[in-house]
Amino acid sequence: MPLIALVGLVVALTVADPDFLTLRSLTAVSRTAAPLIVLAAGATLIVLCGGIDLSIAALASLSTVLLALWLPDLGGLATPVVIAVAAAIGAVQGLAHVLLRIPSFIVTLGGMSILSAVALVVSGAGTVRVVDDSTVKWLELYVAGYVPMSAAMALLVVALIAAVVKATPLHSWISATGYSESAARLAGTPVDLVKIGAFCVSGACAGFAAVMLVSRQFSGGPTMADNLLLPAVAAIVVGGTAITGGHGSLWRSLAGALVVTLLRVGLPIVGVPSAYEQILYGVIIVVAVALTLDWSKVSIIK
Amino acid sequence: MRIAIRPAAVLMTLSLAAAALAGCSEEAAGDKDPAGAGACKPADVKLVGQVRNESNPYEASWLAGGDAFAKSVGLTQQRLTYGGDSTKQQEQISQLLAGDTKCLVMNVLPNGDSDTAPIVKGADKAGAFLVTQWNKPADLKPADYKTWISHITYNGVESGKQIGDALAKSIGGSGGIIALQGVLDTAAAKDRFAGLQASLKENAGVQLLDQQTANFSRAEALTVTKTLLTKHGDKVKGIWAANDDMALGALEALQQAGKSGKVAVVGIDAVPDAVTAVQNGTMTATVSSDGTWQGGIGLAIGFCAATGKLQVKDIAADNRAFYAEQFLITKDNAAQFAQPKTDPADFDCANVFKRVAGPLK
Amino acid sequence: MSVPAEREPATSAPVPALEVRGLVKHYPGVKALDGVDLVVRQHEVLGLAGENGAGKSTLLKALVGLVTPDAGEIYVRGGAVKLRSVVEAANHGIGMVFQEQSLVPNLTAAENILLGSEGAAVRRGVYRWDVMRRLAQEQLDKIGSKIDPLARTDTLSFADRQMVEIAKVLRIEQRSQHPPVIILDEPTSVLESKEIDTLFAQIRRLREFASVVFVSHRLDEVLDVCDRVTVLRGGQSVGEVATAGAVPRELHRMMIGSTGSDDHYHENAAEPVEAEQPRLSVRGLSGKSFRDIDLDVAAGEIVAIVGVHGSGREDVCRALFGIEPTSAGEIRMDGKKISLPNTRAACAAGIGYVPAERKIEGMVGPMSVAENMTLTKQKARCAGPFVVPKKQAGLVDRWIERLSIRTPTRDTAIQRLSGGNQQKVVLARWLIGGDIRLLLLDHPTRGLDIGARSEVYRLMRELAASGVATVLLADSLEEAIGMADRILVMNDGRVATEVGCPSGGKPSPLDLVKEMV
Amino acid sequence: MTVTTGVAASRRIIRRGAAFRDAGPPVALVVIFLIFAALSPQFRSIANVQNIVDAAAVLAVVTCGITFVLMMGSIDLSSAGVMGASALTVSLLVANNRNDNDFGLAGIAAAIVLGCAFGFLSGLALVLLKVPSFMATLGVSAIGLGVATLMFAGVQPNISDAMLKSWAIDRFLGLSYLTWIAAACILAGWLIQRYTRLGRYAFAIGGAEEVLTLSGVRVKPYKVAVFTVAGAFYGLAGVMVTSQLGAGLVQAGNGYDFSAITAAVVGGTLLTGGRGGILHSTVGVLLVMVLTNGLVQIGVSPYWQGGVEGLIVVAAVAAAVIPQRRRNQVVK
Repeated sequence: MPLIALVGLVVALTVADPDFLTLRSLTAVSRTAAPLIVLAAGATLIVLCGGIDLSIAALASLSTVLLALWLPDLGGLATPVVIAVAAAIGAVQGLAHVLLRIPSFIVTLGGMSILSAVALVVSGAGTVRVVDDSTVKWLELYVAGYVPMSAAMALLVVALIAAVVKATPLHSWISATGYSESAARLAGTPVDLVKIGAFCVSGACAGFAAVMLVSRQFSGGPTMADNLLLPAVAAIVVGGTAITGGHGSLWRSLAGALVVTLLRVGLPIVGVPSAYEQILYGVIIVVAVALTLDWSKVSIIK
Repeated sequence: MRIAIRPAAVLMTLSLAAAALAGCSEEAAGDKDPAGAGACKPADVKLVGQVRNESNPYEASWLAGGDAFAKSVGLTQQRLTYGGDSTKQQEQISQLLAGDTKCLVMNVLPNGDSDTAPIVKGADKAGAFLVTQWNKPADLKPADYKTWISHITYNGVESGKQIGDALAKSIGGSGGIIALQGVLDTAAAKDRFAGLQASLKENAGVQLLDQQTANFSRAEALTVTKTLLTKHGDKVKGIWAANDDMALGALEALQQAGKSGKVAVVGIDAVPDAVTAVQNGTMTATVSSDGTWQGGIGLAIGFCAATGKLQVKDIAADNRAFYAEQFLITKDNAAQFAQPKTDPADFDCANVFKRVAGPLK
Repeated sequence: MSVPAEREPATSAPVPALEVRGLVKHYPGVKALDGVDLVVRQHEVLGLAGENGAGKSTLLKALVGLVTPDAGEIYVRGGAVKLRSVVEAANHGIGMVFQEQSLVPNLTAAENILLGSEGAAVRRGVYRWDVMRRLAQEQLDKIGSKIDPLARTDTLSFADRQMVEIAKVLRIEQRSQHPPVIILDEPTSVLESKEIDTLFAQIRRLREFASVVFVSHRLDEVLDVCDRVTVLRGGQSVGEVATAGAVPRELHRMMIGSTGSDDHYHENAAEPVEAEQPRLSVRGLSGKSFRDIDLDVAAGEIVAIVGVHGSGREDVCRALFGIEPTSAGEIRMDGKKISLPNTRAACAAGIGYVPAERKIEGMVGPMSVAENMTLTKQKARCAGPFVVPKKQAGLVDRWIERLSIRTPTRDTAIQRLSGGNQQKVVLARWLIGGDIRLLLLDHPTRGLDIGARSEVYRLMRELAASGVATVLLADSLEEAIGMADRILVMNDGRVATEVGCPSGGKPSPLDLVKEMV
Repeated sequence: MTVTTGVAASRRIIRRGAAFRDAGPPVALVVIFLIFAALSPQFRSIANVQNIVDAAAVLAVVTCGITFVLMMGSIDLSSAGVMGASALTVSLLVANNRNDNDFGLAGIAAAIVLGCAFGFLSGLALVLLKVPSFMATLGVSAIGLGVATLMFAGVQPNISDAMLKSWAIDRFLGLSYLTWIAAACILAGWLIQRYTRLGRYAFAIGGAEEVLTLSGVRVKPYKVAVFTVAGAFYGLAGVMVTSQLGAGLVQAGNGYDFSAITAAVVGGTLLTGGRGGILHSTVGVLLVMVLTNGLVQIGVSPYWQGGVEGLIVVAAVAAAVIPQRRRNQVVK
């Protein structure tokens, strides 16, 4: 279903502006969508577990700052180190959620403020420029001349996580946790570990999205990714993953992220005025969710 | 069927494909040759103005100025707004540059310093004519690029100092003031605050009691000012705000605290409401920055370059990155600025650099 | 009283309160109702018996408008009616107390009683709490309950909540001028025996001004409280029994279509236990609601713990699975001291737990039979860290066959199975690993019909025979006595006494009850 | 908690647990207030307490609205957009510098009605299209912002309506009119929650929606109604912001969506629904405002303020949760 929404949107944009459907233009969309895809992919795991992660965008912002700060000293090593640090921060939030028994909404809401503050302090409230971007530049390359490397990497991340989840007991564990945490726990499922793991992967994804952003912007900034939070959550839900947990998949979020990107970028480019752009965005996103949600799997809509 | 094969297959195909595709390139294939300077017919030029949003007076007047210029040359301006969202700005620019860029002219307000570099590099690669305003890192220079014609800004240090001095004068050279900072992560906010600090050095009697950010926002300024007024009470003689929106918020806070008229307020930008306030004496001073002109001039410079009336290589180095003229507006001269006047002649290709106040330092 | 000419009166008595003729309902692949007939006379308590899948719940749902039948007629006091919603059914005077309690936990008892039919208690959308309290009190008085109408429902005991349900369902009198028909679906399945007695007293009282349809899987109860019993089998009514003088076995035979074995609890399969060292040995275990619990269970032994509501037996059971925290005491498995900080540790020690709340805690409804079955013992379907679909399919199919679980496929969502089959999947979850040493069964037969119960009992015997130690929190004293080798009686958080319970030397329920209260 | 036995005792535990749960946030409020009061003499001044209460007015009204939605177990992110639209509406309908309108109270009423309409829209999307409220309200928020931008049309509407302006300036018993309006909203909200079918059903929907259906209650109209009522509160909040700022801003509602949810949750209203209420949320609002104000007063660097706030919010919730955490309790 999210695919139908995606195709429908492309067709509509093409009708509005025939120039929109060009190879270059679609390539640009996929490149643009890459950080959002990665961000949404990580957070999807948490949503599948029945939680939510509001800190991904702030964590990505912080990661851009850290990467920009560390690139001169660590060079190529900076990328994996930043991803690892982001994963660790995610895991700390997961631990707080699991051990202190605070709802994930609150933990990550607090995390969002704290990480933003840390980013501001670490960066001195300013942009950190990357002078030598040779070690992150590879993300700006094009595979086979057409596919942007960042889009290919985003696809790889989604495929990798989805494959690992599907091929291991993780799928059962995550779904069980999302559908019915108490039943999962009584079945001896490592619910706490699964949740912490989901937060950890979500953190790592935020870190990787940050690497993509830095390679695109040649700098890191304490608020750089902040505005990607709601689009990322929208991408997950538009993809048809139930926000109550259990039902959904990373592939759906991939399609959802593309839909959201088309809305964010496509509408103004085909010439929709700013005020109507927002109205259309609101209407389309609601309709897209209505189309993609599998009602048979979700009994009560809250 | 719940099979683990499918994603695995995708993964394998993907890695195989990656292996098969021997080389990676820096460019998407099917790239066109960059536009030669000035080969465009006026009717083929595509004018784009990009600002944060249409919902504040300053940027709305910017877009209106752009529309007016476009109309004067028989074109329309494509308005883009990114809602103060850096990533969205980049996304729009890269989408725009993925279209037809041959005669593209962009007049862009980068969200922050860091956003300028990717816009410039993208435009340079695609051969689109670009004028940026307000934000750019110091070491990124238009002179190093072919189609980045110019960067226009106002001298924030100077305006911060000018209003600081005006404030000091109006409170009689001594007393406590509070400062409302802008979005901490922008050059404008930092420069303007640096200007205040310079002013404080010269006016030893003036004491900075407190400084807080209100993120250039009228609503936040209202709350922060209320709190600071309570904290420092009658010690507060003046309020320095990094823009007029915050100054107007501070005015409301003063009114609500019953201190209307007892505390001097200064701001920057000369938005109409602030000019009116200066005119009727509730505000002490503001500094002009002319949104209507900025919206028009960026497109005008680009249009002249695209149509060949202006050769980029001929533009004086000082005009590739410059401070625009600005004026301190006080009660004495406020009437002059009450109706922003933009002279169509300013946009003639011969006059586009008329308002240069000096090269960027 | 006149009788409609086209209809033959079912008896010589007045028009029946409710009559069902030839009701048919198809679900994809299943014929849930295949021409059911049913007569509920005025002022009688009619029992409805039948195995799971006999069509009981579909019939009941049709009677309260939750299911629209494909064919057949429903007559209320002689007139044919179409019931399309709960409200319409209520307007005809038919109301139901649902199997899962249908109260809103965070509202007061009064609000729950009047929910959906507030009447004078709400004037133009505004609550009048005094009126509400009075109206609710009237309802509670009818059934002689002493509950405070303004108490929050989630602070009431289970039995009290059941009373609130009945008081609530009696509100339908307000909607119809005639005596109501009250349907009670498995009202006793989670009540303790004392509470059941109170409930039965209420049911007999109801008969004064209403007709009652009583559904229970406990045949002795059905015979105790009902005037007449209609037996369903395969979506059809297969017989009607007057309860006076009837015995459970007779009903049972009608339900399953042949004479059931006398050996309901498979006592023949019980083997004498001989072990030098107990499999599970608990000493001085204390927690929030229990103290100084000593408990030994040998391999192959079934030990039942009995006690009233609040005796702490559930918490002991949960403590042994690492759910409920303990403050003192030690637990040994096969002589080795273990600690149980969480359920993972318990699973690793070879302990399995079947919770009482199957639908909430026992299974993950939307997930497939296969996934539910392999949820705990992941190793059984994996090679290294990876799930091997073939291995899983083989394993799951083997256990589906072995426990004769009736499911369309192994990928069917477990929530679409009947209760008995769901419970078998939950049990299988602990067995597929082959490393189970101790099973904790918390009301394993709650809500199951005789056939399914019998299969669960047989399974328990088989497991015991294979050397699994079992702790059983039984649904009824009879079940405890029937199944256990030994019974621990708990009272007020402590072990009151321990009673041997060998095959052939069973204690009487009375002996146990004495110690329980 | 001590060892207890027996049925009656276990029932007492539940009640005591409930009481403890409800006591947490007020206790936290008092403790945080005392800490700041000890640290900063300005903080404990009467003027500052007035300031805190005045500053809480708008957030309190928004939180009133959102509380009803949260009680149902839904979520509402539409406040930002609805407030923007309502702010523009009211500023264009009362006396202002853009047109000759001077509808006074009628203009204010119109803005509130517009808020209702947006709430109604959210409710319809939830009920008819079955879109989860998170997304439905996010969409409606975008629509509201778009409508506001349309009305803005490039020129800031400044209000000159004396009555509306006086709301923010004139005081009664030391507090601004806006604060009294907020107090009235809290009272109204509490009455709705306690004494109307709408409020009680909203509570019940959060507790056990399916039971209401089984009892023959048609839930959907009530859901829509709850969102509509919430929309009315947002509409009023937009008017109040306009009164404070003296102008209609598209960004009038910026940040109120998450602040209001934070406040409600800190006050003890559960995101899963069925618990908490207006009074809980009011405590939460005060808690958030005391924090924001106190941090400025004790001179915490603006960089760190957000972080410290986040930390304290997490700590406050943790402190409220820890005493009753059970091993098998589900936390989402």
